Amino acid sequence: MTVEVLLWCVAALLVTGVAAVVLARRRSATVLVYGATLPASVIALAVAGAALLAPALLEGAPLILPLGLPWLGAHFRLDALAAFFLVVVNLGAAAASLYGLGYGRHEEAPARVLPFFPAFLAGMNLVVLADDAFTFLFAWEFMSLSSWALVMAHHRRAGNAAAGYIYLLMASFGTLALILAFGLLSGPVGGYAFAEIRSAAPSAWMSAAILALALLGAGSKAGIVPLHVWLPLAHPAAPSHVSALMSGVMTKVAVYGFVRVAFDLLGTPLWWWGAAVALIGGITAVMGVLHALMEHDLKRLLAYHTVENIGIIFIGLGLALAFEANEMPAAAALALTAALFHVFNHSLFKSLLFFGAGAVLTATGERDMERLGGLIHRMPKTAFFFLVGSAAISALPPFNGFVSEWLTFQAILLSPALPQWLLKFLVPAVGALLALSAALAAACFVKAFGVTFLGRPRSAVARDAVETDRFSLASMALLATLCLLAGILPGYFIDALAPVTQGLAGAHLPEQRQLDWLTIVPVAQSRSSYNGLLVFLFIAASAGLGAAAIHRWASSALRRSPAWDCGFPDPNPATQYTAGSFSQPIRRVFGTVVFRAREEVHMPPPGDLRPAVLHVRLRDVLWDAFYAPLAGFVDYVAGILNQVQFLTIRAYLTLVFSALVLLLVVLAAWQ
Amino acid sequence: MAIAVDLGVQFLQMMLVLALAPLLTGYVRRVKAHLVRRQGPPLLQPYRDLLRLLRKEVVLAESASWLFRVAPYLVFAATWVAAALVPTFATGLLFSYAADVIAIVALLGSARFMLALAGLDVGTSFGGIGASREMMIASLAEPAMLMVVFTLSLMAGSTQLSFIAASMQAPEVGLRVSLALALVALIMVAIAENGRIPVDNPATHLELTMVHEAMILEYSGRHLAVIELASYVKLLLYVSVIGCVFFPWGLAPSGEGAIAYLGGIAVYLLKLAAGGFALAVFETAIAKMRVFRYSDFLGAALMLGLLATLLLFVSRVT
Amino acid sequence: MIDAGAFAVASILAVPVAGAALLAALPDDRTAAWLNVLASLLTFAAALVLLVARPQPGPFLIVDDLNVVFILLSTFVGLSTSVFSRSYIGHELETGRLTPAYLRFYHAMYQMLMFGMNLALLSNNLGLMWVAVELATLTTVLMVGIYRTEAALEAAWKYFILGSVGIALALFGTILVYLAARAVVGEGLDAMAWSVLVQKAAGCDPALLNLAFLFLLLGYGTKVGLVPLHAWLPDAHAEGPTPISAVLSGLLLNVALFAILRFKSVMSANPDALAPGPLMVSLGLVSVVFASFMLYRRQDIKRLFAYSSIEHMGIITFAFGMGGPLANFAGLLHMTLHSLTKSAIFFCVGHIAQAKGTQQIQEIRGLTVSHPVLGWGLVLGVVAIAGLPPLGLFMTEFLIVTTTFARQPVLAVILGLSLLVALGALLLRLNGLAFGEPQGRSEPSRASFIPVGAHFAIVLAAGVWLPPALVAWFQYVARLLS
Amino acid sequence: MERLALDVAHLCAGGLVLVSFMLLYQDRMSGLIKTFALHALVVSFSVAWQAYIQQAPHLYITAAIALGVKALVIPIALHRMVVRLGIHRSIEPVVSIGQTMLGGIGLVALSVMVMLPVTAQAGTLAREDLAFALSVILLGLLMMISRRNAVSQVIGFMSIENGLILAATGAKGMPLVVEISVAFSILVALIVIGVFLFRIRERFETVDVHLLHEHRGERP
Repeated sequence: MTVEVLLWCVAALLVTGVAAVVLARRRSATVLVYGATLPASVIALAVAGAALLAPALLEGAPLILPLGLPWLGAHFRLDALAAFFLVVVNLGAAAASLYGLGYGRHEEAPARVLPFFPAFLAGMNLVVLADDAFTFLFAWEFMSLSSWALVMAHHRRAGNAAAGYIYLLMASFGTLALILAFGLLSGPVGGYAFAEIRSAAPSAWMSAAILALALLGAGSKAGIVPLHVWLPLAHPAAPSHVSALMSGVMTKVAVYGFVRVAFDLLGTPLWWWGAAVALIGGITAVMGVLHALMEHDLKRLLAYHTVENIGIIFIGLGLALAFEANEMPAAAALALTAALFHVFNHSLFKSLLFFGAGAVLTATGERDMERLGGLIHRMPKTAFFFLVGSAAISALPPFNGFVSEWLTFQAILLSPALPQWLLKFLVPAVGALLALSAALAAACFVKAFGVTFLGRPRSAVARDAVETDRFSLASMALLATLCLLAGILPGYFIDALAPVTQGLAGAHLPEQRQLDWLTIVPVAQSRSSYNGLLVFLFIAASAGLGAAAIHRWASSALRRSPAWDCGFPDPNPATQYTAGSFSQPIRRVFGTVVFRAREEVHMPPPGDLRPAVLHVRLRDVLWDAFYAPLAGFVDYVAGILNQVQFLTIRAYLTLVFSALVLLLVVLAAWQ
Repeated sequence: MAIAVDLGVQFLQMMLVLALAPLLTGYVRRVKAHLVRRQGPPLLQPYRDLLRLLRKEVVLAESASWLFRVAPYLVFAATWVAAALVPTFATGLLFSYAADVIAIVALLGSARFMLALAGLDVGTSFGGIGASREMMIASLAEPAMLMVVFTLSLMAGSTQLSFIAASMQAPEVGLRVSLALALVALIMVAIAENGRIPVDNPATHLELTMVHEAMILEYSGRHLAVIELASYVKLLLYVSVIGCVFFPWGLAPSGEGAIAYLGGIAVYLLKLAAGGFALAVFETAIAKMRVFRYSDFLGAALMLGLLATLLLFVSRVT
Repeated sequence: MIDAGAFAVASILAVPVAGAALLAALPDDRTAAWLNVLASLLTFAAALVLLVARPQPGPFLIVDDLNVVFILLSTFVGLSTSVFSRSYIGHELETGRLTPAYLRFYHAMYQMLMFGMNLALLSNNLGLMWVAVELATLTTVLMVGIYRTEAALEAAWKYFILGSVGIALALFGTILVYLAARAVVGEGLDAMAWSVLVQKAAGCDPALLNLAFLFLLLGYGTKVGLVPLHAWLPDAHAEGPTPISAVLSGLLLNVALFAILRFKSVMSANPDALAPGPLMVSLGLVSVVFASFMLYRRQDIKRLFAYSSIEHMGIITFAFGMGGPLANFAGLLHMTLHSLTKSAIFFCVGHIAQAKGTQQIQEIRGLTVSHPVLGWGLVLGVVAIAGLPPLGLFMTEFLIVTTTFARQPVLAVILGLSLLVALGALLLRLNGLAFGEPQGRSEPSRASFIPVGAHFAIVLAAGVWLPPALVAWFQYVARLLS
Repeated sequence: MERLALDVAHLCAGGLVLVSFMLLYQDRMSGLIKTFALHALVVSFSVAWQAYIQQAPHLYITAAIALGVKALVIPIALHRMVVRLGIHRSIEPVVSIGQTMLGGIGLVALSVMVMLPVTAQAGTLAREDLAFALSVILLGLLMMISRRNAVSQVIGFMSIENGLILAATGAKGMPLVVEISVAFSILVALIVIGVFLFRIRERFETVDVHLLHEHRGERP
């Protein structure tokens, strides 16, 4: 029943996409399309949410449609895991559709966006619903393809075509890896249904290979280092609400793929998988945030932060694998809850932030922070919501980002119970990486918010910006509220995750709902507890009371005057700190290693009127290490082989002749 | 009834923290002055400063936004709440379950976040310098702090300061290499976070060297007062954390009557005095370092913290 | 009351011949184009009859489960190509690339080509099949050279020489088969009839069969365009008229591959003959790897897709070489869908080349802006040929790679990676062709989009849903082959 | 009688291989053409002989075609063209004649080796004749790739065809032999016409195929 409803929603989305092809030229197309996707995703969200809260609605047996592989059919099934990710997907989808109602009006090429947006949503829903290998991969690649089309929407802008190219290539690489993984899982006879795959028990080395392939496949879509290169190119290239979906939701679908394979289909893991995954996660987190710190393009900065958060999620997943391998279900449940809760949270605040970036983009036409500033005066609401998002993604209490990272830390602190020494030593190190990335993220968002919204406008467009439309604001408000709610009432969300972890790890966190004062206690009261509500009320109360008291009894006089600035203020906005100068200390500390950062100052001689220039050169070490050689190799081989195009007929005949003789010799030898 | 008492004790602690914070700062200043053979300001000078600032009008830069005016109160609130959650004279207070030590670190992070934003808000170069350097310091100090937290909570099997303190009192803890390392790391972090010498000089107004001062350069009047108070509270917080974790004696368990609490307060005052004196001595003994040496200093703290965590396992098996 | 099946077979062969004769005589090119369409339509209709009624296999002609698929396919593509060629040829006349005389010749040859291919598919006799394939080759040679440009003549000559050598090798293979069969079947026609051979293969002399397979593989493999016998293919595609490129890629390659399949089934019916699998797998894999790298340096848009045809023929040969019901099924399906897709792509490319007045990739930019339908058609085609969903080739490539990986991991990885390399090249070119600022001269093209639309519709439908009847049929054939 | 018949057939086959070697050995165009005429002559004789011993009269047609077209018409035509083009001296081998001959011997050995496992049941004279036919084909290919000159390539191809006809007629009772041989002769004729075509169009001074490659697509 529930599955049918969800599939009807998907069908509605697909129909909308097809209709959009016809309608696209009309003025009203934008409203029609987003007006259609909004209810569809809201219904899907409602159904999935209901199924998550009331497990009675989940269905054990898959629904089989006579599509896809003929003798197999397309299997669809809704279990707790799928329900949770459907909530994530459709929440993002609903928000994006709401945002699109307003944002879409500024779209310069609606005909290239409207048809693919619903298709993209449908693809993501199908990936999560699929219950056999073929349908899964079909939907997976369909999702990539439709998002590629959206990335190519503004194909005339420099670099977007290249971004789309790298994106689709990496996506297909991921799909290939997954195809191979499922090839191993389903065996030569082709038992593609997930039920059959579960029943089959692959050997140790085989399952290790499968996990590696799944990590490659899902990881390349989720953007784990070093497979992340496409992400900061492709996500910003798309229209902002699509960027929000790609960053906030599609990467989560990739995480779903990994979870599905590693926890559900693959049976009991080996402990060192956990070590590997967690370590990769930690490295990904730090690399992502460091890249983000060096970025001055607002949307690319956000995209790099997606890489960071994916790293955090994979840390949780790795821990869960390690705990599960050592038969510690409770701990595994904790780690898994942390990871999944972070999935949810990140989908919230990343969408929120991209919406904010989109609003800035429409208001100013600028993505380069160095040309923004002072927007808090012109777009106060957007600024406020963006601030909430920044605080949430920087894992600051009382917002939701902190709760999931706190849970991750709690899971890390359970590591001493692990028997393997490697894990004992590795996990705290990973914890250090996590802490480092959290702190750097805070720095990064001080920069992002401060340079974009605070200070004085650095360009005319920033000075004349106007507040964005009400649909965009509504959708941002929705997400901001959710960020706060998930931060101060985490108990309810954690309880909602219980059936998921129960299904995957065989255990779930203790019931949080009826604990007094809505405290969350992952393991035991004596071990750790956190109460977002109280913290929030404390801060609100003490800040409010303090302010009230001071205004009441002390002075409340206020006078506006020019900034003091140690006595020599300069009206020129260029004297402010820029994004580059803000991140300079951190670049000095980390950049020399990670980016081979080189700074050179061209100081003109005294009396020369030319301004002094500071050049900063950063290099993407990973690109130089992995991708450039690969491209070089392909080009080299192509060059070598290409000579065959220019031989004489006689030479071609020689080829034929030698092939014949060779085969004859083989035959003679074989007999 | 019991709730009421607990509430009362909790409230008492919060007020105590608030009341003692300026005193501690004043005490440190005075000791420092004495150490360099100066008269030094009277002990209660910080209170006077605060009151004077509170009475003055606020001079607000034209380019300042609403955030600039809200930030001080939020910074103060976050810091105060964090401080209220640290066991000072008694463990297991009512709200100590609301947040563990990780949350406390994060709350300080929130305060820093707001402060750095405020530094950028007016759009002056000095505010930028302050914010950027502060975040750079924090980006190393916070992980170091968390490593220390790891060490302690792995040892105590809990991230609740009350429980950590309690388990530290247990006899089997004894002296540990990792504890020593953690203590050193924590002290280094505390120095950095409170902007003390050698990382930052609270007394300086030489623009290019200041960090914390640069961020709050544009503040005046009540805003400045609130921010100053917040920084006093922060210093007090770190001293109390060190006190209650590494010198956990004399902490009154919850629900022990007034006498025990009074005893706890007395011991707590002693700890503060000792900590303040040590800080003053340290600050007079050492010179401030260049800005770009910070990373080495804090990196060392981070490594110490990590080392402490890892050594923990070694010392466990031995 | 005559047997409907026999009548259908007769008309499948007779209509093209009659059409050729008529078209050779008919001076007016407009009506000629229509007549061409009509003849193809009749052939297709006759082929449809075979679905319901089949004649008894005779010594020369046969209709069995295997070739019905291909007959339907080739007559259908022949029909749509003739529709396309109507709108294509008109433009060629205007620009004066073709004179009416040559045009008459072109139409006659077109029908002769259809005749040759249908005969090859229908023939039950090795010798007859050989003659038919040779006929088809000769006609295509003449049509490749029809523009009389130096490049076209050179391509035709190359095709001619290499093709003839291939034919010679195939003939020798045919003779060997006869010799092998004669011992068991006895002299006469039966010894060359597929239907008999398959049953009696077990008794044949394995050594002779091996040798024969070797020669047939190389001989017909030249027509299939397997590396290293492929040299004629890219130039023939690039220099000839686009409808012929479409037919070449869509049909002639299939016909040659069909011949190899026929003989593979004979081979695998003999226990102690050498297994045909490894040979086909290695040839196919070499073709895939080679072609996917060759895609990178292409400057001529038609040559680009010609190389992609080599790649896909390699994939199909690989799949049949791997054998097994799944792989064979995938191979058959891939064959069908590839002909549809590739011919549709060539339809688009033909119109594009006419609209832009060039085949040079560098001179074509931003088609989705300047010619939305053609541009998006090309995008769809490349997406399909690259094996991305929701189009059908994704399913077949999925099946081939997964089934192979479970049996021969290394081969599957090589195959998958070279598919990726090919995808990279195709997308790289597509970026330039379809996106970015349009440039160069661009006149509105009076293209007929029916053929393109029809083909893509089928491929898309196949990607999502295959009719059970077709599936059962393919599965049955797949079991025949393994 | 039976014995003798086989021996004669065998002798023809062997002789054909010999003539193929002579073709390889030629270093002058005119000599080459003459030798090819001999090649065709031997083939037509062996076909006729097969027709006689198999009592297969239709084979006489094949023999006649071989004799008429390949032993007379084509050589004469080629000769005249060569003379007119004044290339009757040059043979333009790629590798030296000697090495070519060595390769040829290797090929003969190979074809014999390949044929060895064929059991005798395949037919009384199948094995040896097939070995010879195969060697003729391979030698023809070798000739095609070891000569630069179009005429000699054509001749190489035609010698391949002769080998095929030898094999086809050797296969007793093979149907469609005549049709096939006719079809093949058409092919050959077309090739020759093609060669003529290129000359008549006066695009190339000589019929050296090499020149064609100036016009290959995508010259970098």
